[in-house]
Amino acid sequence: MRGYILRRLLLLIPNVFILATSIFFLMRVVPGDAAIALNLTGDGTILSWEAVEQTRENLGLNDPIWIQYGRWMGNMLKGDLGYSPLRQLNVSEIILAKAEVTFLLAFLAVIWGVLFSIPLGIIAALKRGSWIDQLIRTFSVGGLSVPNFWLGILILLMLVHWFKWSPPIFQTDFLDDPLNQMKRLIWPSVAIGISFAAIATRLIRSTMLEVLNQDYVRTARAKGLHRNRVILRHAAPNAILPVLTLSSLLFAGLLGGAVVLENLFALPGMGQQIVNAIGTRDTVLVQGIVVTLGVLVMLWNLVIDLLYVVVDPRIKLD
Amino acid sequence: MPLLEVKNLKTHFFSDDAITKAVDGVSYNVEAGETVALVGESGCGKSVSSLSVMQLIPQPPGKIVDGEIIFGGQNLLELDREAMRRKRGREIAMIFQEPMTSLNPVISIETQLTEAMTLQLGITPKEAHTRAVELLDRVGIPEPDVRIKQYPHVFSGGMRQRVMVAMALSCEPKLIIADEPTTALDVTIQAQILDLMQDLAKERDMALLIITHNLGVVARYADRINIMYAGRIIERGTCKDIFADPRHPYTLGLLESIPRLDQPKGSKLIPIQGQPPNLSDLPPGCSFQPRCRFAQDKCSVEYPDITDLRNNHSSACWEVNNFKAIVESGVSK
Amino acid sequence: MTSATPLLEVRNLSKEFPVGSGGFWSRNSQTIKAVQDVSFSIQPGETLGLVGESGSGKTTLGRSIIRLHEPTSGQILLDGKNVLDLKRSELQRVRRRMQIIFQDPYSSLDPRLSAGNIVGEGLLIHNLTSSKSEYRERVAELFELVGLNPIMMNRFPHEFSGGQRQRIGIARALAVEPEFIVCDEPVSALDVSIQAQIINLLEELQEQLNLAYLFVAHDLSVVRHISDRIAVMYLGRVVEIAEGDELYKNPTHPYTRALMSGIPIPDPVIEETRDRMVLTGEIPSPLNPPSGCVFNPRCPIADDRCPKIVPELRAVGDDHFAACINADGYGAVSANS
Amino acid sequence: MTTQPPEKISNTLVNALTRLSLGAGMRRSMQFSRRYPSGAFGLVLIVAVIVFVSTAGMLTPFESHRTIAPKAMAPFSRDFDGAMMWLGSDELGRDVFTRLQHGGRTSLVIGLLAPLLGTAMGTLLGIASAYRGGVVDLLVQRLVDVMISLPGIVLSMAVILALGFSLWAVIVALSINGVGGAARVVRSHALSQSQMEYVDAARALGASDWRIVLKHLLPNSMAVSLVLFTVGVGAAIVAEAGLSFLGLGVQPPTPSWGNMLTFAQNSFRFGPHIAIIPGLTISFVVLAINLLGDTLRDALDPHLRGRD
Repeated sequence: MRGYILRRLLLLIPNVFILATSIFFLMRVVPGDAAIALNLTGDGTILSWEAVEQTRENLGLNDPIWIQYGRWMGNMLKGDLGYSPLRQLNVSEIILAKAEVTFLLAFLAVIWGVLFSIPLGIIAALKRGSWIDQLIRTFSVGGLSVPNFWLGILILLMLVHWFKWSPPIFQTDFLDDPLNQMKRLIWPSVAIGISFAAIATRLIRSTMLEVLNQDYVRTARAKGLHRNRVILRHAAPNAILPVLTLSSLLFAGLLGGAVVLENLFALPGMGQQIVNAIGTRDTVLVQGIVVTLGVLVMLWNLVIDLLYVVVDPRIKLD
Repeated sequence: MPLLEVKNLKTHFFSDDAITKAVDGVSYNVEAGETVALVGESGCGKSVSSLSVMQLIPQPPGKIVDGEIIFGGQNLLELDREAMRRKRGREIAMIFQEPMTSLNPVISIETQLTEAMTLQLGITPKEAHTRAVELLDRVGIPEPDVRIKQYPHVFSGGMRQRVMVAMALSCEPKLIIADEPTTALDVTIQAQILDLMQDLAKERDMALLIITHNLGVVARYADRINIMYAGRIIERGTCKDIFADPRHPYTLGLLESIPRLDQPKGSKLIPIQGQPPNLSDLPPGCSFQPRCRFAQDKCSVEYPDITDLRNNHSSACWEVNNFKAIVESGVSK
Repeated sequence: MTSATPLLEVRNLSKEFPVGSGGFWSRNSQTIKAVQDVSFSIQPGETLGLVGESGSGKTTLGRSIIRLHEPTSGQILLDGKNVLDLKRSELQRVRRRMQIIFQDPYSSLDPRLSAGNIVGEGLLIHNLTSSKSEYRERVAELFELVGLNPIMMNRFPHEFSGGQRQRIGIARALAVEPEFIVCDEPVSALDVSIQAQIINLLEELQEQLNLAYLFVAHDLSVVRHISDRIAVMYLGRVVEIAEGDELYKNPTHPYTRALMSGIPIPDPVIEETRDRMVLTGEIPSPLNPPSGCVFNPRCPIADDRCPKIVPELRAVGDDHFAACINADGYGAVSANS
Repeated sequence: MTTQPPEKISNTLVNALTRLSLGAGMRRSMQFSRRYPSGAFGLVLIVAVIVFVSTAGMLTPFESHRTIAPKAMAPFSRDFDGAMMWLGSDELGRDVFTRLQHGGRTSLVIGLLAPLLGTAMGTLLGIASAYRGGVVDLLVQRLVDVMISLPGIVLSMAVILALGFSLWAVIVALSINGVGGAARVVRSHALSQSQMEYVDAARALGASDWRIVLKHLLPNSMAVSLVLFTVGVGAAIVAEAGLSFLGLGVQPPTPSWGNMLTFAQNSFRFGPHIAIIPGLTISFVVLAINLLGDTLRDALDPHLRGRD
């Protein structure tokens, strides 16, 4: 198992390398740079071109692009994602402080999705064709079609406008005060998780229908087992397994949802940072966040694969 | 009194556009301890008729619309769901065609083998475990105490079918229904499994109902045969009678159209022309009539009743009695 | 063997498949030795039956011969010329002479092409017709040749039954006028009553067009019915090869005997009196075949030499070869036991 | 006169009437809607939306970017000149109905072009990857791995940042979102297709690689690509809205459904209709497309057929 994990981690290296290289060169195309932004006066005019040029020289922006690339990649090997001159902070520090919220939002979205979809999907399959099935299917098509940020707006509207709810002030670490943190994250993560729940419900419903037609379910019935045991012990585990794969396919999308919803709910995560960074052309920070998000998704996929090894006896390492 | 008596069973499948009469008035019986075969091509309703006995057809779209299934003096169709559940596995067990998909991939062999015993026989898990190991040993699985802990995917097709046989035996049923039990297996493994099933049935005085399309298997293992075509039984009799003296053109056609190991190259096969009918759109009269070499006007008007000849040999053909003469005179369409 | 140059001769053909991902970091890369050192020949107009259970390599062998798989080593001689040495353009021409018919009547026809276009594809590829009307005429002829109504040319595969689809597959192969056809389990997916129709069709076509067949199947009864000679394969090797009647009457390799005895004959009177020989054990994985004679772990007459020696095919009768070191003494051993 | 049972007469009558009044095309669409009611519903909704956006400027006397009323007037209020504003005014006092029509044009153009580009690129990559194998496959696979490990919206943000904030930048950025997924799905589909015996048969007949790809693999992958495209349309409309909502998509004054929501987060200070109307519109359009996409998948994918 340990060898397998190590090998999988090694396999991440080329992917991270391609990702980092692509985003680095993409960001070189961006018109304007941090040196200009640093030398703006209050009304948005450039202080002086000499000063800009001086700043460029100081930041190493005048070096040949390969040198800049080499420097950034070299630093990344040390876990250093570069320096944001606009914020005067190390990108790694910024991200370390902000990654938790973004990850937690996406993670909670998966949790809500799983909690919703398993019972709904199974019930829909068992009651196929009934009004309950119709209702659940309507929910799942609808849930897929509603943009998560709009759902977030609606939730905010209802909570703040009609129920006079105010979000708790965010200032603690998750571990210090999980309850406060949860209160803050619960609604945005629900808004993100709805789409996952909708897709997972459909998936579970259709796999459950398929599984119910499988030979081994017939075998279980032929043994004279009780209906509940047939459904819960023989059919359901096989129908639920694919949700793991789904969570790894959709995790990137859920992180994307978190990025948007952070901006709506004013949560200090990577989403807020990247929108700010784009607004100020802080390309180093954009690079850092993009790479971090990619690595998060790749690690999540690894975790899911490992989980499969644990829950599905058919999957062996190698 | 026979152990199992199926009387005029009709199982139909309903869809928006059509009614598929998968089983349409089938009667047969199985005496205690004997081996009976239900023979036919794919789609003739033989599997549905056996699943109907167990009441395992998917409902809907399937429905048993008529008939009686009398097992040990009781009409199974009149039992409530709970009572029927208690019969399954305990008194009638079943073995299916696809050993690769008939076992649950995420549950250990041990659980799958013992769960019925603890439930149906009311024994403790520990006793069930001991019995399961004995059973695996009996069906020829090496190192049963080790392999019982494993999951189905590490077993080969033949080994899984042995596990299925062990599972079917576990509650000592009076009847085992085997639906194409060896079709998915290799020839040398087929022989192993069928011999094993036959030995075990003799040893424990169980009746065996084999559903198959393979006439060779029937000739080797069955005492009595029922031949099905398009949802009905068209001929039945003892194994020897059917092979030596077929009285239905379909039976004759089957025997003439299969290549035999003991016949040299060049021996002529006489195929049955056309193809099996669509069960939701049967031809008028006798279902076999459009493909029958000897069909007459009468055949496309009315379905012939199944008629007894002698020694429980019966056939559903208008010409049962002078069948031989017709075949010899070579009348053809 | 008999007569002049055979149409097709296979010499020491082997085919290995790598298993596993094959990417870097994947340890213990293994190979499946699907076909090992197989040799035989086929005369024009002759049928060689190739029989074996799953994992015997019979399908791989058939496909390697027409180069759907690239053989690992060995020679395939068509009219004495090694097909494996051919350049791409020359291979094209040879492709016309060797065709294949598949087992699965569903996946072997492109669902998006009409039956007529499926049958006519070979005509287009090899420019065998000069005009649109000649093309249609030729396709219609091929339809009639395999017993299909040319009216059905514009229908799509899903509108045909399994037997009819198999006829379309046969017509497709015949379109390029081959001399040799690999029949890869052509009837095993069909219903009992349809099988005979296709077998008879194949026999009629052979007579009419002087075709040579390599008839690959797992069902020895079918193979015996259609073949002049029969090769029996087990775990990638040919263990016995002989003329059909000879093989049936004097099976020499213990595996051949077991295979035959495993096949029930549809006649209860014969079945009652037949000698039975039921093998123990399972077919080993081709990933990890037994050493020496591949059959030795299941063989009732194996002795301590068998795990060490790989037996060669050698003559045991008239045009009858078997790969078993105990083949001669078989009668004596089985009489003792 | 011969007598006929009444239901038979009525059936004949109905049949004759159907034939006379509806014609063959109509009958086929009737069949379609009976078989796939939700797909038909989606189709009707989509047609309605297309009519809605193509009548922009015809139904209202307003211009999309001109302030004509006080801020955030409720639906059915009147502008300065007393003209009726069916859906009220927005946070800058512009007519919401007019903006919805004009914004729909932008959103639909993006919603169609982006997935068209993306699916086409993905399909080509996928087929090339599946059929060429080897190094091409390995490279494409790695690239796809990387693409799908990034949240689409973040990838789009980065691309837009690089290309500048124009309509075309948005389209290109959103098209890239679909490439990875499409390439992966088409690749696996084409792989399974190329293992089908009909491909072997073509090879045995001597068909060239090009012939196999063009005549067999591509036509058999089109159904998959079509389904991917429909799914992509919905996704692109939502993604455009998300980007615009963050101020990174279509830039004012060009209206889009997304940027109509930019200030919606503060709309509880103004009026909820500013947030609800464009969001509801997006949801309905995406719902319609999803329903149609589902139906297409059912109708085109034989594996899913009959499973609903």
